[in-house]
Formats: sequence, C-alpha cells, structure tokens
Amino acid sequence: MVTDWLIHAGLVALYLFLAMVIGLLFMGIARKITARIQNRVGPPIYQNFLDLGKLLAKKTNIKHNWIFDFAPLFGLGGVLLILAYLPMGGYIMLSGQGDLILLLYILAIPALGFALGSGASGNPNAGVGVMRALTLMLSYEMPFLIVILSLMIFYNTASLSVLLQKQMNYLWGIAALPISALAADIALQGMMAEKPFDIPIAPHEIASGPLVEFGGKYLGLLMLYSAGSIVVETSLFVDLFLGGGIVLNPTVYGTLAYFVNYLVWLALIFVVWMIAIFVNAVFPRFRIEQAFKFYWKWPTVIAIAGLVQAYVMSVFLGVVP
Amino acid sequence: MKAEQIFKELGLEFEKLKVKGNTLPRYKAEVKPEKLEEAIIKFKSNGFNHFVALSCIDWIKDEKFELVYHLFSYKEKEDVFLSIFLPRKEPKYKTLRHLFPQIETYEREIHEMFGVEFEGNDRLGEFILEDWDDMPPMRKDFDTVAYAKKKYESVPLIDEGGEKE
Amino acid sequence: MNENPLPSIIPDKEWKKIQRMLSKRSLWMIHFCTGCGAMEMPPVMTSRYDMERFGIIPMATPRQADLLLVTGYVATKTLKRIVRVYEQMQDPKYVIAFGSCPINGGIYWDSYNIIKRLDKYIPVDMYIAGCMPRPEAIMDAFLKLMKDIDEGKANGWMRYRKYYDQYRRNQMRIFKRWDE
Amino acid sequence: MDALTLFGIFVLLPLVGALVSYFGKKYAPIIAVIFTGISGIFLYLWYGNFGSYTIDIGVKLNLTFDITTWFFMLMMNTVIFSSLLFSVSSKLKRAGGFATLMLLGFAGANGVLLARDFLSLYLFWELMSWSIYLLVLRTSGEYARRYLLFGVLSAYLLIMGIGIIYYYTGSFLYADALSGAIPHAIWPWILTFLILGFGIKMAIVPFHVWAPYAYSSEQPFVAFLSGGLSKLGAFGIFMSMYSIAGISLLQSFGTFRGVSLMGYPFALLGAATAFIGTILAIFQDDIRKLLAYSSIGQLGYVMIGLGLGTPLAIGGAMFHAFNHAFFKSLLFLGAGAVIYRTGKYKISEMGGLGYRMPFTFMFVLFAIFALAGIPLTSGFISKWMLYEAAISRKFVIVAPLMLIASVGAYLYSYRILYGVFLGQLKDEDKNVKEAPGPMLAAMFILMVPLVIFSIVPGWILGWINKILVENGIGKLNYTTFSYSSAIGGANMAVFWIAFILLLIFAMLMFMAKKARVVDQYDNYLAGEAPPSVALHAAHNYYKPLRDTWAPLLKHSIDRAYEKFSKFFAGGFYEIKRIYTGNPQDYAAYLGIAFLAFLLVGWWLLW
Repeated sequence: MVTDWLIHAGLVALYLFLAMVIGLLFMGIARKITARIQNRVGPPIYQNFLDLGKLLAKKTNIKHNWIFDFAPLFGLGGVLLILAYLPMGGYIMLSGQGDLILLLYILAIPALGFALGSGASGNPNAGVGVMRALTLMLSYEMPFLIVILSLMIFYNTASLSVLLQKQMNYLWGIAALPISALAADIALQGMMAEKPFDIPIAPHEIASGPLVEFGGKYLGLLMLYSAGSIVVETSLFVDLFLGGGIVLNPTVYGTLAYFVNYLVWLALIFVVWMIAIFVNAVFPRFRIEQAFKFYWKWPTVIAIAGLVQAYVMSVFLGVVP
Repeated sequence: MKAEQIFKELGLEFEKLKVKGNTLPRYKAEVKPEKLEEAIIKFKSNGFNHFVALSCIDWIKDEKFELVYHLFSYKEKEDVFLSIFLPRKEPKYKTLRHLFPQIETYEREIHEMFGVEFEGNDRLGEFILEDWDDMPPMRKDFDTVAYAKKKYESVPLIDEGGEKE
Repeated sequence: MNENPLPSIIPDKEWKKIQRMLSKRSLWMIHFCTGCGAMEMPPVMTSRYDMERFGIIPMATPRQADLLLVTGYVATKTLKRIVRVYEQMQDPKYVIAFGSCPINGGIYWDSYNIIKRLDKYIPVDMYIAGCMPRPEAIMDAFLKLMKDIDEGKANGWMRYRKYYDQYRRNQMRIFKRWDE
Repeated sequence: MDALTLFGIFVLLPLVGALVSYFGKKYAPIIAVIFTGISGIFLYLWYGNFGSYTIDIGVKLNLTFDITTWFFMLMMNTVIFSSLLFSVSSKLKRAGGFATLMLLGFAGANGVLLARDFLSLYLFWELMSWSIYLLVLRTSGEYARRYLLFGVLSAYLLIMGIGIIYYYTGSFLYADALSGAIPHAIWPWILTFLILGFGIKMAIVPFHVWAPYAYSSEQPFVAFLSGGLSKLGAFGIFMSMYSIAGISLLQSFGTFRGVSLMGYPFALLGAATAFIGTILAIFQDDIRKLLAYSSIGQLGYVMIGLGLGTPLAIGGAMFHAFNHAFFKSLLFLGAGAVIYRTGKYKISEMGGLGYRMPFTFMFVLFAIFALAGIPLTSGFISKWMLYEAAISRKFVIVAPLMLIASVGAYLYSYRILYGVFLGQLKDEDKNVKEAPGPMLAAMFILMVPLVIFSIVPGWILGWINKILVENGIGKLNYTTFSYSSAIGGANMAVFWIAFILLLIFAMLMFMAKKARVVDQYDNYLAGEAPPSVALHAAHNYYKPLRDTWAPLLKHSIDRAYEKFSKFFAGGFYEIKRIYTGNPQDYAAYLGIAFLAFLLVGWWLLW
C-alpha cells in the first residue's frame, strides 16, 4: 500500500512541478504576445525563468516583521495545495478527496496569506491595494458562484472528479450550459486580475499595490504564486466547462490516455489564457467602482440566465447527465 | 467700471503702458504702502477680482525693492499694476492674504528669495530651497557662481585611496 | 545602514557568473524622472526601440527594481529623494545617469541649487552624455551596462557599501537634516 | 442521578455561585470561574446517563437531560467559563455585580436547555432575559432599553404560542402538544409565534436592531451573550420545530422538494439575514458594531439550516451554531483584549497592534479563519454542510445569497485584521503590552475545539448525528476523518497532510536566504521622508464599495424603527397632556367619569 502511495505522491509532485513550469512559460508567452500586439519585438518566452532566477539570487532581502513572511509561505504553499486539488489532464490527484466547495474555500488561503503579508508591510499603498483586491473579489465572485451553482445543479454533483466523469459520458459543460460558460469567462478575467481588472496591482496609481514592499526572494516566490494561480484559474475553467481535457478514457487506454489528455488539457488552458491575454492587451484599466458595477450588472444577468437554464433543464425537463 | 475711473476716484495718477502688439490695455500706478490695501479692495469690488501675480523687483542702485500687485478684470478686460517701494535694508510689509488667498504663496516665495518680511503671514520659513544657509539668492548682490563653486566644487570625489582634491 | 556583510562563501566562480548573467538578462528599472530626460524613455519602451526585448521593464517601487535611471538635473531637494530611493533598492543595484547635468551640472553649471556631479553622492555605473541623449544612445548605454555587469565591472553597489561613510559625508555637505 | 442532583448542579449551583460571588468584591470573577468549572466537570462526567425527571419546587418542572441539551450546554459552559476567566484580569468596575449577573444568566440558560415544559421554559427564559438586561444596563441605559423592548416582544410572542397550546391541550408539557387536541390549521400560528419569539434572541433581520447596541457593552459579557445565549434562540427554534411539532407535522403542510413549506420561508429569512448582516458589517468602523453585524450574519446561516429541515441542513446548523459559539466569543474576547490594552474602539484609530500583541493576533486570526470558513478550521465543515443541503435540493434563491454572504465575510474580516493588527503602529500604542495571562488562557480554550474538530470532524459529527437520530430527522454519513453527502464529500486528513507537506516545501524554498528586518518607517513613499504620524489606510476602508452601495444603504431598518417610534411618541405625547398637574382638573375628570358611568348604567338598565 505504501508503494503506490509513494508513486501517487511522486506523480502529484511531478504534476505540480509541471504546472509551475507551464505557469512561468505562459507569463513569458503573454509578454511576447502583448509585445507583438503593440508592434514590439518583446522578450524571449523564457524571460520569466530568468527573472525568477535573478530575484532568488538577490544578495539582500528586506522584510518588515514575522507576519510579512506569511505572504510567500501561504502564497506558494496555498497555490500548490489548490493545484493538488485540481485535476490536470484528467489525472485526478486529490480532487477525489475534496469537492468543489472545498476548492472554492482553498482558493482563499493563498489570497488571505498574501493579503496578511502585504498588510504587515506597513505601506498604505499595500492596504489600499488589498482593499481593491477584496472589492474586486466580491464583484467577480457573484457571477462566478452563480455559474458554479448552475453547474452543480445541472450535473447534480459537487465533486470535481465526478463532474469530469459526467462531462466525459454526457456532454461538455460548454455544450450543455453555453451561457454559464460565457459568464464564467468574463468572471475569469477579474479572477486573474488581467487588464481591464488589474486594479489591485495598478503600478501607476498605487505603486503596484500589495507588492509594493516585496523584493528579492519574496517577489520570486510571489511570482511562482502568480504563475501557479494562472494555471489554477485557467484549468478550473477547463475542468468545469471543457471536460478537463479528457479525450481518451483512461480506463480503456491506460497511461497513453494520460499523456494525450495532458496535451489536450494543455492546449485548452492555452486557448483560455490567450482569450484573457488578448483582452488584457487592448483594454485600459477600470476604476474599482466601475469594475464592481460592471460585474454586478451584465455578467450577473448572464449567469442568472445560465442558472435558470440549468434549473429548467434539470428540474422540469428532467435532463440528467 | 473702467480702470481710469477707479484711479480718478482714488486720486492716483496712473500711466497707460504702451506695449507692442495688440495686447489688452494696461495701467500702472505707484501707491503709498499704507494706502495699497484700500486701493486693492476698491479694485476688487469693481470687477478686478482676478489676482494675477505679486512680483518683486530689486532696484539695487537706488536701494529699493518694488512689490508689484497685478490685477485683471474679466468684465473690462484690463490689467492694473499697483506697485509700492520698500527700503532694501529691512524690507517689511503687512500681509494681504485676507484679500486673495494665493497672495500667501507669493509672499512666502518673495520672503525666501528676496528676504521681504510680511507680518501676519505665519507660513514664511523654508519653502522651495532645502537647508539654505546663505543670503536670499534672488537678490542682485548674491554671486551665484562663487556660491556654486564654494558649495559643490569643494565636495571631494569618492576615491579608493581616500579624500582627494 | 548595516547591510549584512558580503556573502563570503560564494561556492565558485561559476555561481557568480550565473548570478551576473541572470541580473544582466533581467534588469528591472525604476525611473526617477528628475529633469527633461523623462521624455526620452517612452520611445525606448515602445515599438521602435523596445527595451523589453533585453528584459528591461519599468517597475513601480525600488524594492522590486535593480536599475535606477536618473534622467536630468539633480536639485538638492531631489538628491535627498534619490538617495533614499537608492538605499531602498536591494543589491545588486546599478545607476545610469542621463544627460550632461549629472556629469558636470550642464547648463546649470552656475546654479545655486543644482549638484554638479552625481558621482560624488551615489555610485553611478554609466553616464550618457548629451543634453538629453537620443533613444539610440540610451539603448547603447543599456547594452554597455549589460556588458559591464557580465564582466563584473559594474559594481557601484559594492563601492557604496565599501565607502559608505565617504558617500554619507558628501551627502551631508549638501543637506543638513536627513530625516526631514 | 435523580432530579435533585441534576437541577442542583446545573441551576442551583450557579444561583448559589451568584450569591457568593456578589460579596467577593475583587475576587468575584475567580469565584464565578470556579463555579462554572464545577458544572463543566459534571457536564463532562454525565455524558452517558441521560434521562428525564420532574422536580417540584412549588411548581412542577419537567427536566430532561438528553444529547441535544448536553450539546448546547457544552457550548454554553465553555463560553461562560472562558468569558469569566477573561474578566478575571479585565478590571471591571463592580466586578461582584458582574459575576452575579453572569451566573444568573448562566443558570437561566441551563434551565431553558433542561426544561421540557413551557412553564419552566418561560420561567428560566425570563430569568435569563432579565440578567442580560441588567448586564447591558451596566454600560448604558439607552442600549438596555432597546434590548428590553425586544426582550419583552420575544416574551410576549412566546406567551402567545404557549397560551394557544395550553388553551387546546390543557397542559404545559412539550410531549402533550402532539396529543391531537390542537387542530391542524392552528399549528402555523403556534410555530410562527414560537420561532419569531426565539428568533429575536438570535437577532434575525427584522428584529436585529437591538444587537449592535447590546453587543457594545463590556466584552466578557458580550462574548457570553453572542457566543452562548444567542444559541438559546437556535435551541428554541430547533425544539419547537422538530421536537414539539415534529418533522412529520411540518411535512404535512406540503413539501417543496423534500423541505416543508412551513420551514422554507424561515430559511429565506435566514438567507436575507446572512446577506444583510454581512453587507452592513463591511461598512462599520467601530470594532464592536462590526462584530455584532457579523454575528447577525452568521446566525442567519443557522436559521437557514433550521429552516431547510433536511438532516444535512439541521446538522450543518447545529455544527455552525457550535462553531459560531467558539469563534464569535473568541473574536469578542480578542477585541476585548485590544480594547483593554489600548482603550480605543474605532478600527481606523488602531493599527499595527499585531506586532505588539502577537498571541492575541494569532487567536483573532484563527477565529477569522473559522468565521470565513477556511478549511484549516472546523468553520469550513459547517458551512460545507449548509451548502450541500441547499445545493443538493436545488434551492436557487437561498444558495447564491449564502455564497455571496460568505465572500462578504472575507471583506470585513480583513478589515479587522488590517485595521487593528497590521499597518503601521501609532506612537501612542508604542509600548502596548501583550494581553495578560488569564485573557490568553481564555482565548486558547476557545481555539482548541476549532482545531480538533477540523482535523477529526468525526467526533462532533457523531454527537450531531445522535441528536438527529433521537429527534427522528435522519442521519449523516461520516467517518472519523471525512464526511460526505449525496453530491460530494471531503476528507480532512488528506487535506491537512497535503497542506502541511506543501507548507514545509514552501518553507524550504523560502528559508534559503536570510532577510534583513527593516522598521516600519523604512517604506517606499515615492522617496519622501516618512511623516511623523503613522500612515494607516484603514480609515473609511471600503469607500468605493460604500459609494456603489449608497442607494441601497439609504434605507436602514434602524431608521425605520425610529420613524415608527416617533409616530407613536407623538400620539403618547398628546395623551400626556391630560395630566396637567393641578388637582381641580383631576376632580373635573372624576366628575365627568362618574357622569359617564351614570349615563351608561342608565342606558343599559332601561
């Protein structure tokens, strides 16, 4: 029993490491594509690895107090925890042990740890930045939670692994609930804090908000945290709506299926990331009131429409996937 | 009400400045220091409610500072310069910031750059310059080249061997 | 400011070379636009010259940055802020001074509140001459700085730590109070 | 164990304690702590032997000691024990009176939990309400009057319900209520009166107005009031819905996807309470008011669980009431420790206390994790059960309100953390010391169960399951480390192992290099020198949010009550004018009254 537990742990570690590498790669690709949209040459794709290396190799690191260390610890640890609970490429890591509601609350651990660390830096810019981040969170959570509710009601399950199973057997989420998928993608833009919603990390207004006092190894680990959260948010969307990239049934094809599903999953999260990046490259930044009013108007209406559709299909038409 | 008429009512002799180009009409009058406030109040209540600038001229040869209060009227579209002369030794005058709030800033600058004392303005002190230790720099008898050489050339270069120059 | 001493045990030259390569390839810049040089930065960032292809991106705070750009004349008031920002940056850090004003005071050679030579107060790794250098000159300066870093010549930050007391004495000659 | 020992230990002992501690001037809290400790030990010993007894003290009281009562008494006892332990070192004025009233309230609460007939329920309910009124009176008469108004309203509603039952069944026993004498159509009235009567104690939205004022009195008492006594409301609603009326009777009013139509409107009321309580809590600057509105919001969750009525929902409500008892009193005690040390109430005036009071900060941080439902604490499991209950039965109105309210909880909890503990330390708080020993001990006691039941949820789910089975509501499926429902489940052991391993990995990555500590003034302020006064961004913290909510925030329930009371005040003022004060008028009134009687008498006779 211990051996397959070790294999399982090894595989989880491999998947987490791959997720981090993909995250950094995606940040590099995003900078390259944004540069090309602005008719610039843009940095090499592996630029973020160099930045990470430089940050970790800094000779002096500044810290304010012991609460300041919460940010990198909870940030990195928390994001790895979320990645462990998120099926990647059909490989159900821990999501068999925890359902979507647990995942929603684990999403808050790194965010809260990061907020504590930046609050402890004593810089008023950081306090304002965290306030904006929490207000933005309240705004995009409204459509996002309604979308997740409609998925749970339609597929009649709250466990992510069962949801993947049902999407494989029946219909992908995006085919069954297209309206909810649209609302989820709009909410995703705010969740990833991509422009027009990069209000918390606004370099021009509040000197990069919560990150104002982080440098050196702190900023390096927080870069790993943001790389991880890119993979988390994109693969959350893929798992909920695009069947988690499962094309070949693992029980039938065995380990080959895991490779193919992983590649399909990678392609799908790349597509979702590209949507976010293209929107990011061309939009200016909203003010926080505009972002709040925006999210509680149209995306919420779309999400409610998706909820009504899911409710009608599952209760009245008796469609059970 | 026209500027000339106000000057007549105040009994000030004024001159109409001849300026090249089609500028708006400009009048200049020299006022006794104690009568200045009353003149400004009169102008202010008759349309000249825009205080443009307060400037100080250093007449070093006849040992006098000239404070020029520049008013403008949007209705009449006319400029008025009321100026007073202060002795150069200890220039002292009362503050007029209660008439126009922005006068306080001009007074702070003139105090720092020329050394004119304005009683009643409690915010004089350090304003633009930082840790200034010499005479007010805008006065004509201040030698800026000598000061620059004394203050900045004398700072030694950092050198591994120790102090140089 | 007692930085922890230089890490004495650097395992080998290889590690230092890698470290220099990394800090060369990802110079994060904080831009202290003191004078008229600020206008030269947008062309360097945008599509015509694009400094980001060398990994140089503008950052908002000194904590995150390792390259300080002083672009223009430095008044005594500004010098106090520049020194404070420079000290909040983390090692290894580099300074580039734009234009002739930081070199010898430029057109303000006789002014009473412009410092004449930035090098006396904070260690400058690279000067760019010109009464506001064109973007080509700035790009050339970036590349030269990267070459210096690679060869280990750009060690202004080591000089600042080694001769900290001399730098502090020079700074105190210009302004008397530090905490204001 | 017979009736006298049960009644003696849980009701008489606190009363005696109240008497004794009145004379123990300075040592009163310590005496009170000893008394509550004794009853706590007995509570622990008597876990096994339950039973129901009757005792005759002039009037016949029926007492039952079963698992439900034990569960609620466990909360009540722990909370009052730690509150009194906290008040040992908080130098209250007239500490004797404080300890007496607290023990009186405790005796009343125990009586309410033990009572199985309406008479003793009402007797102890009044004893408890009066002790709260007097305790709130210690701070300010105006707040006490507001509480009294709602306390009296709740007493009247209870009497109405009890009266109707007594009119039909002729007896006060809970069990007799189901004897069929009560016609079916009357039950909705009885239940509405009872639920609203108990709901006032839980500060459900229309009746929540007294809570922010009553929660602004002394912190140790408020911890007991909001942590312990508000659970009496939950207990009362649970008893009236599920043991007096019984689940079958509720279902008989028609069910809507497995949930009784009788209970569903109360679930909606609970959802509204959760949403309004949370939104109002976000904008409060006074830490006590913020915690008060957050308490109202959290009790809204309990109301949702009790309203829905499925086994998972009620189990979730019980577990949430348990968690709320601990993390809310922990929060109030944490706030009390901060107020004791700095004497300030406004969040924007404090700042940076986390560096001076690290233990208090860690306790409040832990309570915030429990409040927000982060899986590191048992707070998550209760919220998870409530969500599963609502989502598995496809309730599309209750579920979004709950989810949004829980996200709103992050906002006001960070406002406390940042405003009070983080940011820059102000000069006057420079030498604030850590809270004294007894306070930290009290807070530690409240933190322990939140940790244990998050690692091993099986124990408490066992108790709750026993409660549900005993009242015939159904059962939960759980194991010692994991729990599951129809549509999902979670294993806390796996979660904790994964979290600790990954945290250690992050620690290894992080500890590679040493970092130099810098004081709070070495901050990047665009090169400017740090100003002499500490900068703190906590003033008017959620201003953008408040601007967007402004149209909604205009209508406030408090002002509605004020307008309502002004309307009556005008009327009463008119009546007052009759008492002019001079005797002739009174003689005249007598004459007119006599004449009127004569006329009426004459008309009636002829």
